[in-house]
Amino acid sequence: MSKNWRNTTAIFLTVLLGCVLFYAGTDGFRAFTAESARTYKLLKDKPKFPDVTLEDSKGRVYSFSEFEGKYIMLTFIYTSCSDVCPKLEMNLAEVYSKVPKAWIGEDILFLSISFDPARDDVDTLEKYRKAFESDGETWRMARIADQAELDHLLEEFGVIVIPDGEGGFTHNSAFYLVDRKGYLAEVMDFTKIDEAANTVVTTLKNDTGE
Amino acid sequence: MVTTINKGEFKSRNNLIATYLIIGGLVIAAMMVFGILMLLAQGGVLDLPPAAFYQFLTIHGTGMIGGAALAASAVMWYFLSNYVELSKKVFKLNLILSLIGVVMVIIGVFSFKYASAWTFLYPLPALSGGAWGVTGALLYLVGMLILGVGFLLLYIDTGRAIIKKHGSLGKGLGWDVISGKRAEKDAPSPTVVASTMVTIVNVSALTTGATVLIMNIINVVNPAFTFDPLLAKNLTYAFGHIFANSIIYMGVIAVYEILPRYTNRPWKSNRPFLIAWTMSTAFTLVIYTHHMLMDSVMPKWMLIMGQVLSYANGLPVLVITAYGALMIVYKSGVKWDMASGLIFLSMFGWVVGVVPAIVDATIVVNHVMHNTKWVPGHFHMYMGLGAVVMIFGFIYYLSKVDSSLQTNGLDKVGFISYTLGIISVSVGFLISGALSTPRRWATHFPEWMAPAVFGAIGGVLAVVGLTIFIIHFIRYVKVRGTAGSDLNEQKLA
Amino acid sequence: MKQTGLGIILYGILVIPPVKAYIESIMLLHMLVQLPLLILAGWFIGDMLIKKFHPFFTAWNTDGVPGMILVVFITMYWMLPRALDEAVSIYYIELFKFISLPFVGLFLRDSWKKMQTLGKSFIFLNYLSMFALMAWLYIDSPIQICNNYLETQQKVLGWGFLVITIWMILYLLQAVFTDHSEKAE
Amino acid sequence: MVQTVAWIVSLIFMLLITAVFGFVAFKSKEKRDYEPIKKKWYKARTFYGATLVVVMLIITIYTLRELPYNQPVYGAGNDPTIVDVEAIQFGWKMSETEFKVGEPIEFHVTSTDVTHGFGIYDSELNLIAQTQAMPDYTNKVYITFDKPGTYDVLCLEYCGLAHHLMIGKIVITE
Repeated sequence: MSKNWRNTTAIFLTVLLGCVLFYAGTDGFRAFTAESARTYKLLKDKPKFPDVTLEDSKGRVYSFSEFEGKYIMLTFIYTSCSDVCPKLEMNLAEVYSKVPKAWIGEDILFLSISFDPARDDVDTLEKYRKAFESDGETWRMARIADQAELDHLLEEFGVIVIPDGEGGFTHNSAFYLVDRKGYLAEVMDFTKIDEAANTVVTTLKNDTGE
Repeated sequence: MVTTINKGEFKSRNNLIATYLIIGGLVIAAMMVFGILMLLAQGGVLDLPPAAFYQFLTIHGTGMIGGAALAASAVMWYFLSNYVELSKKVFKLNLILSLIGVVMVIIGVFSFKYASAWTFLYPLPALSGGAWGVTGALLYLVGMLILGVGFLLLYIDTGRAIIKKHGSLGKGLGWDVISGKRAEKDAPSPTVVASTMVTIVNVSALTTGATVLIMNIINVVNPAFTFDPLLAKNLTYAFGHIFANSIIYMGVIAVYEILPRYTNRPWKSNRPFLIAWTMSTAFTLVIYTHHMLMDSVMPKWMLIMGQVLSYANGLPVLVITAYGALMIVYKSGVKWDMASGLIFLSMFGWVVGVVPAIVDATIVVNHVMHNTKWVPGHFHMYMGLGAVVMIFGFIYYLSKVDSSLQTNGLDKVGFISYTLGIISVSVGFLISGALSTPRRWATHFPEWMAPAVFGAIGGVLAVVGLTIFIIHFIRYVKVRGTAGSDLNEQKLA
Repeated sequence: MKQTGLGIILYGILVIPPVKAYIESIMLLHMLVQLPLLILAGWFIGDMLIKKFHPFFTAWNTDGVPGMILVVFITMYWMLPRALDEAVSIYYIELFKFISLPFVGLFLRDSWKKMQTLGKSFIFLNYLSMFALMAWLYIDSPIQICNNYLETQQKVLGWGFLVITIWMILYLLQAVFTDHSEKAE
Repeated sequence: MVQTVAWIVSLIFMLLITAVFGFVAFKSKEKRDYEPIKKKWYKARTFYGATLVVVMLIITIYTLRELPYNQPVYGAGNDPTIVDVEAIQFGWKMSETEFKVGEPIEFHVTSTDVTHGFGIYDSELNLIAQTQAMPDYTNKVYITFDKPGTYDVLCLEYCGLAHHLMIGKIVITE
């Protein structure tokens, strides 16, 4: 052993170093993909929703700050998307149906934001709204016409959108819950409907004090 | 062949072998107790909460396979080291890693309520319905991985040693003799052939197992990563089937080595023998699909191959090994004692266990017997009456050649008690299977209870027998080396 | 010494911005060409370094195990989907990539010849199952694992891993089934 | 019934093997030269091996004629009832549970979480058909009930702590 103490020490050190590398590289074994790292970081930072101008399916134009005082359940979509978005919206509809009616419109609004303003004009959004049977009031579909504002929002909320060159986009998806003051409160896995609905209901329950 | 091994080295080798066997034997005995408790619960005699039952189920399967594999690898190592140069360091390392793995598995199961059965079918480890958490699953899966690493190192070493001595694994299986390039008299010994087979199948199994274990670990840590469940099932059964099967292929080395010494008739590798072992190698690798006969989404040809090759896999043992053992014993004037008796019994156990296995591998039968207790019926027969008996036969052999310890009437009682016990357990299972009793159920409907109780009583008999065997072995360990010469084994015949 | 020069040239080519940008734009090239080439560059450069610092390597990496542990950890890190993503979007991770991987090559070169057959076979089988798992993960995953790459690229990478795995299996088969008796004598 | 046949066949072969081993053990006391025994029994082995292969082949061909995987040929106007079965921890969701005697039925079985086993038991608790219930895959069971009564669906693949409570019901009427 004494003859080879350096080698033994080196083994010990390299194992330690390896573990440190993995610990640091995965936020303490929590995040193995950039997506989970993003969620983790978002929840730590809790960014404020920038004051963007929305144009919804009814052609109304207003700024995000109008929603102040209500929780907002958010998704990011584009209507010509054929894979993730329909699923995302279908799941959102299910969450919507699981939230008690009394809160809807009063304490919480649902909002699907399109990041493809060029194609998703008012008419297209209206069609999309009908497809998912949203009422256009308590669950709105809207676009952000100003590209700079849109980019800023996507950046703040860590949404990465890559055009695939054939008119589609690849993007990461999740449910976002923004609190009454406009700060991000939760990021939820959109495939786990029950879990997401639970989180929303619990948050509201704690907040409204019921 | 043993001339180069000096006395001291011989002794320390036997020390290690004895440690392996004691741990293996005790684990097997402890697992039998869990087995009895489960049968009692199913028989309605014992009020066991389902959570405890499924934890017992998990530990019983894992422990039996682990303990028996450990002990059987000691049998293989003991005899193989007479032919090729094995690394004792690796052998020791395997023991240490196995113990670490076992401890993790035990903590995972009993402290963290992990109960996925030893098959840990994806995605069950991650989706327990709230029964266990990430910690338990990780302890179990990582424990299994560490166990696997130990065994993998052991088989890499046997493979290395065989290649060094014989040139290649193909030559270890005697392919050059089969093709006629080498004379039959220069063929590798049965021990080397069997060890080569085990090396090939287990390195494949353990590599596959590592893949599927890590896959499960990833899924447990981050459920967003999902995998194809059918592929996962294929890999899991490929690993489980091969590894469990390899136990008997390691154990049979004891038969090849011990029977000839008792009967004074040589057991040499000839061409049919070598062909049979090459067949076993190939079939063992591919017939796991008979575990998936009830997955009709599998390609149909794979399922049909599952039946056909499972039938064919019976041939090597039925035509070569068992037949050879019978020929060697027939009119040989063999002196029956515990060792030779157990070895002969083990061949019987293996062959008799093959019958219900082949029956169940028939697709139309499997359609109404898959996952009934028929399945444990067949493998309790050939593991309990075959593989485990080979191990204990070896234990009695070792204590005979390495000490002056005598067997007595009690050992005979043990022999009879164990044999009757395991037969009762297996027959109990088979009858349950014929009655459509599902396997792995914490409770039974009243009409299914009687055979379970019968099996439990058989289990008690078997544990009594096994305890007698273990006591004998522990007595041997205490007086080891008293036969005067450690090299006694060469003179036995 | 010639090898060292080759290694430096290779490294130099890999860090040229357009080359780098092009390779990193395609997931398959990024993971299965750039990363291995960086390791290869380190291996070549190691030619001189190992000789020059011979006493250091002998003392601290006597049996090759410490070096191999580093190699395993660093390569495993670079197999994390996240690492690949962040190498594109975060500059210091990118920097870490260009530093750590040549070191992998360097240590691999020093350790491989020192290790025994047992260790080497074990490492080989480890990578075999790891690559198989990667193939499975990338081909099968219904979700997009990396944010910077499209799902189709992910699949292509998976197939790339599968090809490597199959190639490793074939190599292993020929290694154990061809005759080694001459060598042994 | 298949189970009875399987049990009896197994029993016969197992007893046969026991007899052979018993006979050899009984004869082991005698001591004869090995060479003549070898010669004689090697020859017998060739015959025995060949017989075994032939028997296995016949059984294989016989038992592979009709596989449960094959969709039966339905007569005109006799379309099968398709039943969607979804296994969840710990219960069965079936789109229909009441059928008629003689009605051809296809169970399309899948799972939403882990692997389960879909086993149909008749009123005497005999297993009459099964398949695996896998997430992401749909396995099919083709069956036509010929006796009225209440049938049970039991889970046949270990799926968690309430595995043994996962019991569904099917009612067959005349």
